[in-house]
Amino acid sequence: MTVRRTTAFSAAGLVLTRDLRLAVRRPSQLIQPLAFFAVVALLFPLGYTPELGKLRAIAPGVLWVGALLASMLALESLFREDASDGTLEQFVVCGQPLVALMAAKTLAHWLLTGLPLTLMAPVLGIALGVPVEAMPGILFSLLLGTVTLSLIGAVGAGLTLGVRRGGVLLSLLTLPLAVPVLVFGARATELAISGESLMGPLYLLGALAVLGITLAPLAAAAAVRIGLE
Amino acid sequence: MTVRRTTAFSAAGLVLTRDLRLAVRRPSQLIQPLAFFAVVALLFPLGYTPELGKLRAIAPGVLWVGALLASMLALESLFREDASDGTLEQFVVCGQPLVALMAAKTLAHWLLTGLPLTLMAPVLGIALGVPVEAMPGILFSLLLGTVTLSLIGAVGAGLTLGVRRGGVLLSLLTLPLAVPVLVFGARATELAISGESLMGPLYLLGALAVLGITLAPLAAAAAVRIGLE
Amino acid sequence: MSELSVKNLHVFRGERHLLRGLGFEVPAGCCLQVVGANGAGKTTLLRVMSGLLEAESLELTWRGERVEPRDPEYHAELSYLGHDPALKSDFTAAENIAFNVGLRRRVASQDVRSALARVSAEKFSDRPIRSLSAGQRRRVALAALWLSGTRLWMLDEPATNLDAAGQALVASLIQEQLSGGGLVMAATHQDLGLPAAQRASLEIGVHGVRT
Amino acid sequence: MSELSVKNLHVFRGERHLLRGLGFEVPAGCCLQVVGANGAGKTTLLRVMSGLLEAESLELTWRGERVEPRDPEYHAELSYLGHDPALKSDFTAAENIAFNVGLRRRVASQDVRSALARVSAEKFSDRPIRSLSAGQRRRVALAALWLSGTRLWMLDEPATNLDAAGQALVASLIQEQLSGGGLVMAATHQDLGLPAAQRASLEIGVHGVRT
Amino acid sequence: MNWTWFHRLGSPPHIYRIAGTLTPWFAWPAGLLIVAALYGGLVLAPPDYQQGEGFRILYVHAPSAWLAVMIYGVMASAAAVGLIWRMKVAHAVAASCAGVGAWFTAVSLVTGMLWGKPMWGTYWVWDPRLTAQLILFILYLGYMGLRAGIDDLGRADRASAVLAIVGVVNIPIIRYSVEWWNSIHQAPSVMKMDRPSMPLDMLAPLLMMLLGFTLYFAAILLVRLRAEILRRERTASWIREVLR
Ligand code: HEM
Ligand SMILES: Nc1ncnc2c1ncn2[C@@H]1O[C@H](COP(=O)(O)OP(=O)(O)OP(=O)(O)O)[C@@H](O)[C@H]1O
Ligand SMILES: Nc1ncnc2c1ncn2[C@@H]1O[C@H](COP(=O)(O)OP(=O)(O)OP(=O)(O)O)[C@@H](O)[C@H]1O
Ligand SMILES: [Mg+2]
Ligand SMILES: [Mg+2]
Repeated sequence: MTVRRTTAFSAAGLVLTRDLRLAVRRPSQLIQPLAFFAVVALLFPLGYTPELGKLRAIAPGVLWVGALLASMLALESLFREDASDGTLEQFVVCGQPLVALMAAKTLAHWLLTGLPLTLMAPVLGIALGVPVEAMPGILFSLLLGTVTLSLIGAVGAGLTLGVRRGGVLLSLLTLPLAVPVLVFGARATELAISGESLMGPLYLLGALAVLGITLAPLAAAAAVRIGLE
Repeated sequence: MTVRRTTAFSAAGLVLTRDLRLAVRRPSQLIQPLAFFAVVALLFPLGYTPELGKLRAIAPGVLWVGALLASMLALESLFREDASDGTLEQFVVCGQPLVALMAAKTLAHWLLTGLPLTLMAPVLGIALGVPVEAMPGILFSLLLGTVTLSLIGAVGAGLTLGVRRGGVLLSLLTLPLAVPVLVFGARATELAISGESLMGPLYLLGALAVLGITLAPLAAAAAVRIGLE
Repeated sequence: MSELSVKNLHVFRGERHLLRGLGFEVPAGCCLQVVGANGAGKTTLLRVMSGLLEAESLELTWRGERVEPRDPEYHAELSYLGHDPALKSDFTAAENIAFNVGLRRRVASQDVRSALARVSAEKFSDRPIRSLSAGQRRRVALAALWLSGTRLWMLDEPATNLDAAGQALVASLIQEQLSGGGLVMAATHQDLGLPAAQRASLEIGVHGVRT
Repeated sequence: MSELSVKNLHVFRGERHLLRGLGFEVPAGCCLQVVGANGAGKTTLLRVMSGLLEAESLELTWRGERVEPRDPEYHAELSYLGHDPALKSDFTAAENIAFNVGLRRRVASQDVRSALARVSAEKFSDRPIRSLSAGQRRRVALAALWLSGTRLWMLDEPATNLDAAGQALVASLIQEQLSGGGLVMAATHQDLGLPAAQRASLEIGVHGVRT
Repeated sequence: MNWTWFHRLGSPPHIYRIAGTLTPWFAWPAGLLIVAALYGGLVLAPPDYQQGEGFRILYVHAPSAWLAVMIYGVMASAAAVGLIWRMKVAHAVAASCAGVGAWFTAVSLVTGMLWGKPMWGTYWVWDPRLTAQLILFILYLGYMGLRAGIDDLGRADRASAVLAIVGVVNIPIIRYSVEWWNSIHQAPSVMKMDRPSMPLDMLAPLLMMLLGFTLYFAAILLVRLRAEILRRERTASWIREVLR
C-alpha cells in the first residue's frame, strides 16, 4: 500500500462534497429553508394588508428579513451534528488546516441555503407586487448578501458549539453582526424596485463579502477548536 | 424502605420544576428569547423604514412574527436535549402517563418563553410607535396566542424527534398550524392599535388555546412515542 | 410459574426478520443473560420488552397476567438502563437521581445519599454530571437503578466504561436484586459471576435463536 | 531513543489538578496501556496528547523533535479514536470510511473493502450507519483506524460494545500496528494479550487527588 | 526578547495587589469630579433656552453613551491580549468589563428614552445613533450570554474573546451602515446632537463628568477584577495568604 497524503485542497473538496451528498440523501433538507422563507414572507402580508401597492413598499424588508431568518435558522445544524458524532474532533486531528475545512463547510451551507433562497426570492417578490424588471438586481444583491450571512453564521455556530440549547444564543450573536448586510441589501432591493441604479449598495455588499471571506473562516476555525475542548 | 409510588400529578409537577430549575441554572437562557425577540423587531425598521408612522402599520405583523420565531427557536431545544440524553425513554418507561409529562414540559416552555415574550411586547411596541393605550389588548392577545404556539410547537418538536435537522422542519410543521394564531393575533393587535374592540379575534384566540390544551399533549405524547422507536 | 414469560416474539428491523418466534421464561430471582454476537439483536430485544420498540407480535405474561409491553402497570415495575442514562449535565449526580427516581416513587434525600454510597459515588455526588468521566456517569445511572426499587431490570451493557471495581459493582447489584426476588434481563459480554441457580442465558444468533 | 516522549505534563480539569508533572516514553513497536480507576484521567490524557484539550504545560517530543500537540505534521501521523467515532448515520459504512480516511490519504474503493473485511464487516458494509448496532458501528470505526495508516494510535476504550470476537479483533489490530513499528496508547480495562516486550503500562490516579 | 517581566506583571497575585492599591487613586478623584460636575451641571449651568431644565439629563446621558463605546474597546483589547499571549488576567479584565459596559449602555438608553419623551413626544425614534447604541447593547448581551453558556472557564474566556474581536471589527461597519441607512431614508431627524457651539458653563461640567465617569469606570473595573481573580483562583495557595 503506497500511502499518498491528501492535500488540503482535496480535503476541503471532500468535506464540501460530503455535506452536499448528505443533503441530497435527505432532500427535505433542501426544501426546508425555502419553505420557511416562503411562509415568513407570505405570513407577513397576512397580518398586514393584501394591497399590492402597499406590499411593494415593504417587500425589500420582508424579503431580506425572511432570507436572514431562514438562513440563520438553518445555521444551527451547521456544526451541531458534526460536533455530536465526533466529526469535528476528527477535523482537528486529521492534520489538515482546519480553516480550509471550515471554509468548505461554509460554502456547502451557502450552496444549500443561501443560493436556493436567492433563487426563490423572485417568486416571493412577485407575490409581494415587485415588478419583474427589479428581479436581476434583487437576485444579485441576495447572492452577495447571503454569502456574507453564511460566513457570519459559521463564526456564530462555531462559538456556540459548547453551549447547550444554543439555538437562541446563536441568533442573538449573529443577527446584530448581520445588520450591515440587511441595511445595504434592503436598500439595493429598494433601488431595484424603484428602477434606480443599485451599484452603491452592491459595492458595499461586495466589500462585506470579501471581508467575510478573508476573516470568517479563520474565526470559525478558532471558535471550533475552542468549542471542542 | 417503604416504597410509595409517585402520582401522575406529582410526576408532572416534578417535570415542571425540573425544567424550571434547569432554566434557572442558566439564567442567560431566560433572557435570550427576549433578546432575540428584540433583535427581530429591530430588523424590520432596519429593512424597511425608520419612520414611526409607517412602522406602526406593520407593528402587529412584526410583533407576532417575532414572538412566533422566538417561541419556536426555544422549542427546538425542548425535546432535543431530552431525546439525546435518554430522558424521553425514561418518560416512556417510568409508568406515568406520558400525556401528563408532555403537558408539564409544554407548560414549562410557555412559562419560560411565552410569558416573558408577552411581557416584553409592550416595550417593543413603543419602539414601533404603538400607542400606550393599545398595550392591554396586545398583552392579552399575546398571552392567549403564545399558549397555543407552545402547544403546537410541542407536537411539532415531538414529531421531528427522529428526524435529522429538526430545526427547520419543525418550523415547517408548526408554521401552518400557527397561521390561524398569527392571523387572529395580528388582527387583534391591529384593532387594539386603532382603538377598536378586539373581542372578536380574542374569542377566536381563546378557542384555539382551548382546542390546543385538550388535543396537543395527546398528540405530543403519541409523537414522542413514535419518534423514539 | 415463571414471573415473566414471552412467547411468539417476532421483530423486524428494516427489512430483516431479526427475532423469529422467540420465547423464554424468567422465574423470580433469576437473571437472564442475553448473549449473542454484535448485531444479533440484544438491544432490540430489551427495547421491545420495555415497550420502547414495537414488535410484530409478542405474547407477554407478567406475574401470571397477559400485559401489553406499554402497560403503565407493567412499566411501574420495570427499569430500563440503556446506552444513554438520562442524566442532565447541568444537575448534580444527587439531583439527577432524585429526579429520575422521583418519577416512580417518593425519595428522601437520605435515600439518594445511600444510593450514591452504594455505588461508591459519594465523592462526586455534588458535582454536575458534565464534569464527570464516562465511568462516573455510569455509576450514577446504576445508583438510580438501584434506588428505583423495581422488580424487573432491563440492562443493556450495564458494565460499559466501568473499571474492575465497577464491574464487580454491577455483579453485586444484580445479585442483590435477585436475592430480593427481583428479575434481571441483561445484555452483556461480561461474566456476571452468578451462581448457576440464579442464572439463565439466552443466546440469539444472527439468523434466529439458539437456546 | 523513544519515538514519543512526554515530560512535565500538567492538566487541570475544573479546579482539580488532575495530572501533575506526568512523564513517560513510548518506543516504536510498543503499546502503552493507560490504566486507572474511573475518573483517573485516562480520557483527559489521550485528548491532551491528541491536541484536543489544552494542557497547562506539556513537553512533547515526537521522533526526536519537540512538537506542539496541535502541530499539523504531528496530527498527520496520529489517529484518535474516542467515544464518538465520527460516523454519519446517513452514510453507509463504506462511505464513512472512504470519507474519514480520505481526509488523511488517498483511498481506493478496494482499500475500503479490504478494511471492512479486516474487521469482518463486509456483511453490513453497504447499510447506513443508523441501522447498525452499537458493536457494528465500533467495527466500522476500527476499520477506518486501520486503513488510515498512521503511526501513532490514541485509543479510548476501543473495545466498548464489542463481543468476544470483537475484543480479539482489537487486540489483533493493535498487534499488527506494533509489528509494523507503530505506537499505540490505549485506555482500556481489557487485557490486550500482548507479549511483554511490546507492552508498557501507565497507571494514573495516584496524583489525581484534590488540591 | 525577554518576556518574563510581562508574565510576572500578568500574574494574578501581582495584579490582585496592584489593583487593590490603585483603586482609591481612581475612586476618590472620580467621586469628587462627579460631585463637582453635578453641581456645575445641575445648579450653575443656565437652563437651555430651548429645552429648559430638561437638558440637564445630558450630564448623565452623554458621558455614559461615550463610555459604553469606549468600554467595548477596552474589553476587546483585553480579550485580544488574552487570546494572543494566553494571559489569564487579560481575560479576567475582559470579563469584568462586560457587565460595566452593558450597564453604561443601558443607562444611556434609558436616560435617552426618558429625555426623548418630553423632547420628541415619544420614547424612541429610529435614529442612527440610537439604533447603533441599541445594537451595541445587544452585542454586550450576546457576549455575556456566550460567557454564561460555557461552563469551562478557559473555554468561555477564549470563545468570548473571539466574539469580542469579531464585534470590534463590526462595530464601525454597523455604525456606518445605520448612519447610511437613515440618511437615505431621510427620517425626521429630531435629535440634534452635534450642536455647533455650547456655552462654556454648560460644556465644562460635561467634560468633568466624562472624566469622572471614566475614572469611575477604572475604579469599578479594578474592584470587579479583584473579585474575578478571587473567583478564578479560589483554589490557589496565594489566595489563602491574601485573605489571612
Ligand atoms: C433612547 C434615546 C437615546 C439614545 C440611545 C441616545 C444615544 C446617544 C449616544 C450613543 C450618544 C453619543 C454620541 C456619539 O458620540 O456617537 C449620545 C449623545 C448625546 N445625546 Fe443622545 N440618545 C438618546 C436620546 C437623546 C435625547 C432625547 C437627546 C436630546 C434631545 C439627546 C441628546 C444628546 C446629546 C446632546 C449628546 C451629546 C453630544 C454629542 O455627542 O453630539 N439624546 N446619545
Ligand atoms: N469538564 C470537566 N470539568 C471538571 N472536571 C472534569 C471535566 N471532565 C472530566 N472531569 C474530571 O476529570 C477526571 C478525569 O476524567 P476522565 O474522563 O479523563 O477520566 P477517565 O480516566 O477517562 O475515566 P473513565 O474510566 O470513567 O472514562 C474525572 O474525575 C472527572 O470528574
Ligand atoms: N433502525 C434500524 N433499521 C434497520 N436495522 C437495524 C436498525 N437498528 C438495528 N438494526 C439491525 O438489527 C440488528 C440488531 O441490532 P441490535 O442493536 O439489537 O444488536 P445488538 O445485539 O444489541 O448488538 P451489539 O452487541 O452490537 O449492541 C443489527 O443487525 C442491526 O444492524
Ligand atoms: Mg446493543
Ligand atoms: Mg474515559
